[in-house]
Amino acid sequence: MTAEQGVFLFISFVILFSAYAMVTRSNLVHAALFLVVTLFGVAVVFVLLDAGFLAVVQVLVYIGAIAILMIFAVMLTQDNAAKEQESLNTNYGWALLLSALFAFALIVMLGQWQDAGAIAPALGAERDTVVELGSALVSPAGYVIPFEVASVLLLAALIGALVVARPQKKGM
Amino acid sequence: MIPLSWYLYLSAGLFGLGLYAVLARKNAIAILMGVELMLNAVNINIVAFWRYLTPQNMSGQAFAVMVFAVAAAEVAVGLALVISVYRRRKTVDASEINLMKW
Amino acid sequence: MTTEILIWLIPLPPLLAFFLILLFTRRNHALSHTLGVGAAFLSWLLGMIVFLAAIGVEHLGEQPFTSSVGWLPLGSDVFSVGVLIDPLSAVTLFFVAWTVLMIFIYSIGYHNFGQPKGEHDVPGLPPHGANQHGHGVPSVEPMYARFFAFIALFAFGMFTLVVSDNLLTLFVGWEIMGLCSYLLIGFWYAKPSARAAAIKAFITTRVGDVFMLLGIVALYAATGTLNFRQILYSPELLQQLASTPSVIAGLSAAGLIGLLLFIGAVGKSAQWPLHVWLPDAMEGPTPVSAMIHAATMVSAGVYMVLRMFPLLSAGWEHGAPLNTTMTVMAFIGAFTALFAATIALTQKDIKRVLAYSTISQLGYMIAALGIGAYVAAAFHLVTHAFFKALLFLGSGSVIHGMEHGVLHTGEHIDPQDMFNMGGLRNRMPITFWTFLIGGLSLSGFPLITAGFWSKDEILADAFGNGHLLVFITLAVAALLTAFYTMRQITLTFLGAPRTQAAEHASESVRTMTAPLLVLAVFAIGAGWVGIPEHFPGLGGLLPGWFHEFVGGTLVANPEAVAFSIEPLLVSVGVALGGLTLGWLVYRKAAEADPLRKPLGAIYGLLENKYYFDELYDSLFVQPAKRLAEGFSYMFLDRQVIDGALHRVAQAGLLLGSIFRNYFDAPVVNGFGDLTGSLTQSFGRLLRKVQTGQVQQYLLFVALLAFGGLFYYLLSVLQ
Amino acid sequence: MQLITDNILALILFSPLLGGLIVMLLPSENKDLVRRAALALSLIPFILTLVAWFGFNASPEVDGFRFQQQVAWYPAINSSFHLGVDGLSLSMVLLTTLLAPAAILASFSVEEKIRSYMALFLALETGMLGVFLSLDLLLFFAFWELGLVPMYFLIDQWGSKTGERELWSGMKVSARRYASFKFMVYTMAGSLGLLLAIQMLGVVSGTFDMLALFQSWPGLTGSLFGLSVETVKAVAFWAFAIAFAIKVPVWPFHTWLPDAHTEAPTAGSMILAGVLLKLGAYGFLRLVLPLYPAEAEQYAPVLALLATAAIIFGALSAYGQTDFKRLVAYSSVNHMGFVVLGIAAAAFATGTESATIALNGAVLQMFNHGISSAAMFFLVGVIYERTHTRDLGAWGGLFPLVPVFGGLLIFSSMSSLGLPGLNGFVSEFLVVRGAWPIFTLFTALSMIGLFFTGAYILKGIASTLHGPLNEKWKGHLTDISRREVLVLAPLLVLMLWLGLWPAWLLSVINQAVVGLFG
Amino acid sequence: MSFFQDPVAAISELISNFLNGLLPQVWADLIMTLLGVVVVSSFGLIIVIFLIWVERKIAARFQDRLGPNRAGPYGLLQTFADMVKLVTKEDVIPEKADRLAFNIAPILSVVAVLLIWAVVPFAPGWIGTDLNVGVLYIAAVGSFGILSVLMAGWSSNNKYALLGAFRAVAQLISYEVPMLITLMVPVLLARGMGMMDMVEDQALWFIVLAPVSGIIFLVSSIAEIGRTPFDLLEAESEIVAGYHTEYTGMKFGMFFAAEFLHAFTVGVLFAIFFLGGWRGPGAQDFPLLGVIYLMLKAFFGYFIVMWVRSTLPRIRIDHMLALNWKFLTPLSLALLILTAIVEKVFEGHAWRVPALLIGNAVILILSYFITRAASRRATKERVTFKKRPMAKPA
Repeated sequence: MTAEQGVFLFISFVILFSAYAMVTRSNLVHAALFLVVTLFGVAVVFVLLDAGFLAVVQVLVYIGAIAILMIFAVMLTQDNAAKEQESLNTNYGWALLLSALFAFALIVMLGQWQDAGAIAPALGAERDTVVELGSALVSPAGYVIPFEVASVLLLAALIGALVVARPQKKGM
Repeated sequence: MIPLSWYLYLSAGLFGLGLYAVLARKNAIAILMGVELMLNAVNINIVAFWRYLTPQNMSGQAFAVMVFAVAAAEVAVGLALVISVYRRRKTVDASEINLMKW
Repeated sequence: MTTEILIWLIPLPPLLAFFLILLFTRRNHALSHTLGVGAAFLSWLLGMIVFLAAIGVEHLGEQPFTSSVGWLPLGSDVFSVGVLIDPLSAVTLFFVAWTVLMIFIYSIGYHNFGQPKGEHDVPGLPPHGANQHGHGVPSVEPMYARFFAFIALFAFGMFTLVVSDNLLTLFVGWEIMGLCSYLLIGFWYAKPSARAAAIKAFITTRVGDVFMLLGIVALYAATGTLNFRQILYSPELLQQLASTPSVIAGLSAAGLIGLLLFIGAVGKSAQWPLHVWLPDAMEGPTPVSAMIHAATMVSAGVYMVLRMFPLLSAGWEHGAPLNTTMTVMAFIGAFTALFAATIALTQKDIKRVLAYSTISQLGYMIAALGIGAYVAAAFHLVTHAFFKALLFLGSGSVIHGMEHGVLHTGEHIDPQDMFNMGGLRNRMPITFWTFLIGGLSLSGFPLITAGFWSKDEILADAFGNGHLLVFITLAVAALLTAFYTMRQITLTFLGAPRTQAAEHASESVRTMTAPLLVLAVFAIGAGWVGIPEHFPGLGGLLPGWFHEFVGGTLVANPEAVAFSIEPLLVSVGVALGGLTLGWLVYRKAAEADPLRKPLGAIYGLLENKYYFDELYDSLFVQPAKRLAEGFSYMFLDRQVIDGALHRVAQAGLLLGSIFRNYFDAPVVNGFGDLTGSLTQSFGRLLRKVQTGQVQQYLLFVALLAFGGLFYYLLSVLQ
Repeated sequence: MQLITDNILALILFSPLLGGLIVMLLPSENKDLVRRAALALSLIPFILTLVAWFGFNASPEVDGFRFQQQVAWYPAINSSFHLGVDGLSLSMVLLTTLLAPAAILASFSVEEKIRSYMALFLALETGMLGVFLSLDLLLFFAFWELGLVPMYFLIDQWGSKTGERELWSGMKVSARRYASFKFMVYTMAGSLGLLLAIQMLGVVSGTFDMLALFQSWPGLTGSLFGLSVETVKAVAFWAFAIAFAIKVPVWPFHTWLPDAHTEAPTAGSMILAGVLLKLGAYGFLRLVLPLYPAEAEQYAPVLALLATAAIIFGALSAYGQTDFKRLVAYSSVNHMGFVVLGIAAAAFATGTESATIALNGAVLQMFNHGISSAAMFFLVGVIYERTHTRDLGAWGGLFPLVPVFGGLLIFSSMSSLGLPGLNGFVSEFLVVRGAWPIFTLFTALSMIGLFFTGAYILKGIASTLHGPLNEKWKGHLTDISRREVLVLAPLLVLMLWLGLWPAWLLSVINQAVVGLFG
Repeated sequence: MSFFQDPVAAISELISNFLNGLLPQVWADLIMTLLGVVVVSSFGLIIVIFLIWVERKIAARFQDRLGPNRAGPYGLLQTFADMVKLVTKEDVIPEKADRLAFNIAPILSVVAVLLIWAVVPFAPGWIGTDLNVGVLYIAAVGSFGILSVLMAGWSSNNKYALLGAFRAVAQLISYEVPMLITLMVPVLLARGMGMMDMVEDQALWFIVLAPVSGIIFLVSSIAEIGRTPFDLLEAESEIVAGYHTEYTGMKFGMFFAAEFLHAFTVGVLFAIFFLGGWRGPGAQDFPLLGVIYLMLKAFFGYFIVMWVRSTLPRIRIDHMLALNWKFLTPLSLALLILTAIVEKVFEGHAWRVPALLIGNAVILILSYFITRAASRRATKERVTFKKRPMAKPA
């Protein structure tokens, strides 16, 4: 049990716990806050996976933008912050069953898988993954097309969001 | 050293939780949160596989970045929808929004 | 080398003037004519310098001034153009420079510079005259500046043609002059007659030009060069050309080329049968007529023939029977000389008479060349240029004076009709004396006038080389020439005024008379340089200098024909005879032409120029029009070709409609509709699944996914 | 810097298209903005072309194509995006990029749907440039077709509003619809054969790359598809030849031209006459001669005959017109006839000096005709805009009203008449010189055409400017405007310049001619 | 290396040797890290105490006052007095408040700022951790600040607080956009996101290469910290005190400290990104000098912030947003594009610097004209109010 493993176990516990809390809490703002915690945990996981860039981006995008938006939306769509309400729909039983089975099945599958216990190969110390990632994203040999597509997607989403959410005027 | 499977277990759990949220929660925003969870689970998987199996090329991270983009877009549009729905119907309860049926 | 540079520079000033006037000084009369005359003067100066340098050189024929630059890179080699001054071009340059300068100066006065603007003057019509304190005075030309621009361009063309060392640039100048003649003849473009005349001139000359182009091309193809020196001064090349047969049977390559080129000259120099444009060209202002007829354009044709003479006469040596080309030339030349002279007898218009005389004089030259009298032709070219220019300018001055009278008295008569004149000698003495000199020179008044010497030499050549037919024809022509010249002088200047206008005609301004004087000097003196050295008495003065000089142009300097008395007598006789006859006939002429009665029907024929215009109109113009509109466009394009296309289109449409109605509609669409309806009914059944609950749908999806997963799992577990 | 000079051709090729897109993005109500933008954008390819021009090494020793660029485009069938220029194409490119801005400036007077007009125009430019630049048959064809579409719309949408054309049995269509349709379908029909032939070539030799084909195809022997190669080649040759002949157009295929030119908007006619016709001739030079030397030689007399017919009948029909624009249109038939004559002559006697001269002449004639006919069409457009008629009878004596216009008209008429000292003469002279020893009879006959050229030109001038003034125009006629002069200025300068000093252009052309056919 | 040359390194070396002596590797490293964290963060916090005094003094001077001058020499101890007051105050929590969020928020706000300091390069070798994505990191942790604001505003269950939070979030999120984009410019110029390379590449200060970006960065970060003229999140006249209306005592103190620290941090970042960080004569050999240079430059930036604050009035919220979305963002985008292109085209070219400068100038001028045109149109469209009747003397 190395320090790393300890950190991992701790973090994954945090993640799972807060995720659980997020799912179960009926107070949406709390749920959102727990979501933030989860996301942060995931960022830490990324760090453990030597993906510092991703970790930072995770924080930037998810916490900095998505989570905030969520909370915002919650605040906008809820008349009273503290209102308690029935948070689950009718067929939550099925949902529970399904998702539980699903997770279980996945886990079993992983159990079946031989080299699931693989150990991470050493990442060359001199490698600067950020630079590599950058060049990979914009080199024609790499992922420039998906990259551009993603950017277009974002643009579309931006405009779409504007159009959808703007207050309806006459003649629109 | 952490074996790969741990990460996968973690993401499996996360995914399950997300799935549950998506399926069971009433509130549309909560559903979106669930989706975010699932996406994160996926991302963990992707990055883990990258780190453990193909660290030499950056495909894993590139994919993760794409997932970020998708997530951001999804949330933006999703929330916009939620807001506009709320404007018209004064509710964000997914089970009450059922006009599109026979 | 410096001389060469000067030669390059000669044509440029007029071109510069052309652009400057058109672009900048259109509005300003004084500036415009200053530019124009200044340019002409510059060219004149350069020309004179070059000329003096040229006559200073021993054997200029062997080593002329030339220089050239590469112009068109073609394949591996480069086609180069350049300038060349050899004796021929030197003398041509001399008279061109002088006449051009004179004409430029003359134009200032002719277009009434400094006179008031006419009330009713519009651009495109000759000025109607202005009204100044009471009675009318000439008014300034509305397009004054433009006129100078055009003649400047004209001068550019002529100079280019003269100094160019190859056929191509010669052709360039040639065509530019063609354009200018078009523009200038049509200078008063609002007059339909002028417009018609301009087009006639351009088209008619173009007939010649097209052939000439072919000739040039053929020559280029045959020799690989167009440079005069390279072609004309390599006898073996000419020999080879003369010996190789051409595409046309019985004609050597040289012959073919020569003929083609000659046709060009025929067009330009208004030889029969392409002479019709020249008389009509009188529609232009008089300086233009002078420019076109005397100095430059028509001479250009002869000049070109002179240039190409070695080629034209390829395979012919002195004394031998003429080759095809030369025969043709001799015939056409002689015929034209006579033919035109006869027409000239009956013309009323003072300028038309001169026009026809020009044609006939050019005929002289062509004929002279036809019989191989190279130097004589060149000589006549020079002298003719001077006295004909003089005559035209003189007639212009006369007309001007008459117009003055017309404006003064307000009579409605044609100021160009000689029968409206008479007795002008006291009204406008300078004009009279100069015109007289010109006339005498034209009719070859013995010993003193230039015309006498040149004409005499031609006749002598014709006689000496035994071309009697030519000799006689030319002699008769000379007689007629003298006759109608005298007729003209008598009708115009002598006797008593026939009209009010004639009485009130006034001498022209100094800018017009000065050129007359200068030209008059040449009309006399130009002849003395060419007095044959064996001529009794006068022979010693300047022993055949012209002959020596110009003859040097050819490889083999042609020796002067031996002096004999018969042609001399003949020429003196015809000259004096014609003159006296003319005076006698027209001394007391009233309104009607005294010749009308005696000649009768012939008179009408001559008056109508043998009906050539009408003939050509019905023979070529109308058919061409019909061919163009009726056949080529309406029938060929519109009916045959387009018709065929439309048939195809129709067929396509038909086919299409068949498919539409008998296949698409029933079969394809029917099938489509069927599928549609089936799907619809099926959809009705299936739509119950739609609960509208998003998460329910998700549930289904998840169930399926899970099922799949589970199945896979089992398979793994086994 | 490096970046630009390396991809100069691609930049030249696509900058107009991009320009078109940009124009489409502009606000349509702000017409001036659109116009100015379009003009500015169309100047970019011109400047780039100048860069290429001055970077071009014109010495005939180093033959072959400069500035080549090759990118895998369609690897499955070995078709690559291959660009390159030699003197031949470069001069054409210069012509195109020079005329495009002029035409766009000329169409400033267009009012309706100006934005799409400009965009189409720029797209058209790319299409034409593509034909000149591409060194790959498939690419060539693609651009060949690309050029059609915008032109179709230009004629159909912005063409002359009045005028009808009777088809058959009293069925009438508006003239511009008729013209555009005829243009489109006619050219399409021609290019069908071309496409088939191209594919055949591609299939047989396994590549579409011209340079490769030039090497392999002519020497091909044996038998194809059970036929002897000669037969196949002959068929393919005619497929090519007819496609190009329609575009040039060679005589019996020419009737689309007067219609299209007459109905097209002014700028459209400028480009049509200026560049589009050159595509056909260019096709002959670039593809037919190198690919089918043997067939070309075999059938050259036919071609020459047709060319002569084009020259004569073109001139005659032009002389027969009462519609000024149509007159100019027919003059194109006449002039392009000389191009074809030169090409035929060269094809018949490849390698001889005459052939070289003829080709030089033909290409130069293409360029000259581009300039002068564009100028002529523009001038006709100018007078048409003012008087709303093209009928020669309706004018007369306009010179005093529009002196400047008159001067310019005479000038460019003279250039198109082939007056020595202006551009037209040099090329015609070279063509005739080259063709004379090869097709003496045809050359001689073509002189008839040359003669009538003079006739119809003078007819045009005389009935427009000269003669008694038609009073009804008094006061209704304004002289040519500054903008319009600006349109003409470069063309006129070129006319004079090429007439006095053609070497600068001819040397470049000569390089290609010697390199390809020397 | 000698002690005097680099005391800090020497000391840390000493300590680590000592720890390695009596602990296993892992723990030793852990403790060392913790020590580093403590040092850096406490450095920040201590600076704050000093800052508050400076700010009050300078603001006073701007307003022609003396400022604190009672407690201690020049009122240096004033801040400590305030601290004592804050600590001893009663800590009130509204009963309807959401305790969890309410309590976390202030801590988060301080943490958010302190996290930035983890990557601040004080001097050669002196840096908490030299992330290769330092710039991104800064942006990322910035978002925690927003989060804290949001939590604070929401959890105190007070409509003014909530409004304040909304405003704050709107402003902060929107101003993050131009800030990030302009941050990319130095990144481009330095060809790296690591803070150390950033500084080391600034042989020529980036403010020279990208002046406009520098200004934009400063402006948008002023908005980020919500100083005047962007202090709408705590506009007393409109919303009592914004998101921290309900806070008292040390919790308020934390927000307060966080704000000041953030302000100064902005100065530091500005110094690092555009003024060449610790660069200066002799800094390479004597890192201590570097720290001093950095601090001086940072103070310069901070001074500008104060200057602006005490000069300009508060702007209207729509103006605030318009300025961001309609002016700063497009401008910064343009600059980014320009820089990218120029860097590519003139790579290693003598013309690089002039080209950049010219480009900046051009873009600036263009933007000026465009905005002027836009404002013209705006003024055209503006409705003109009916003229009120004026009181006339009888």
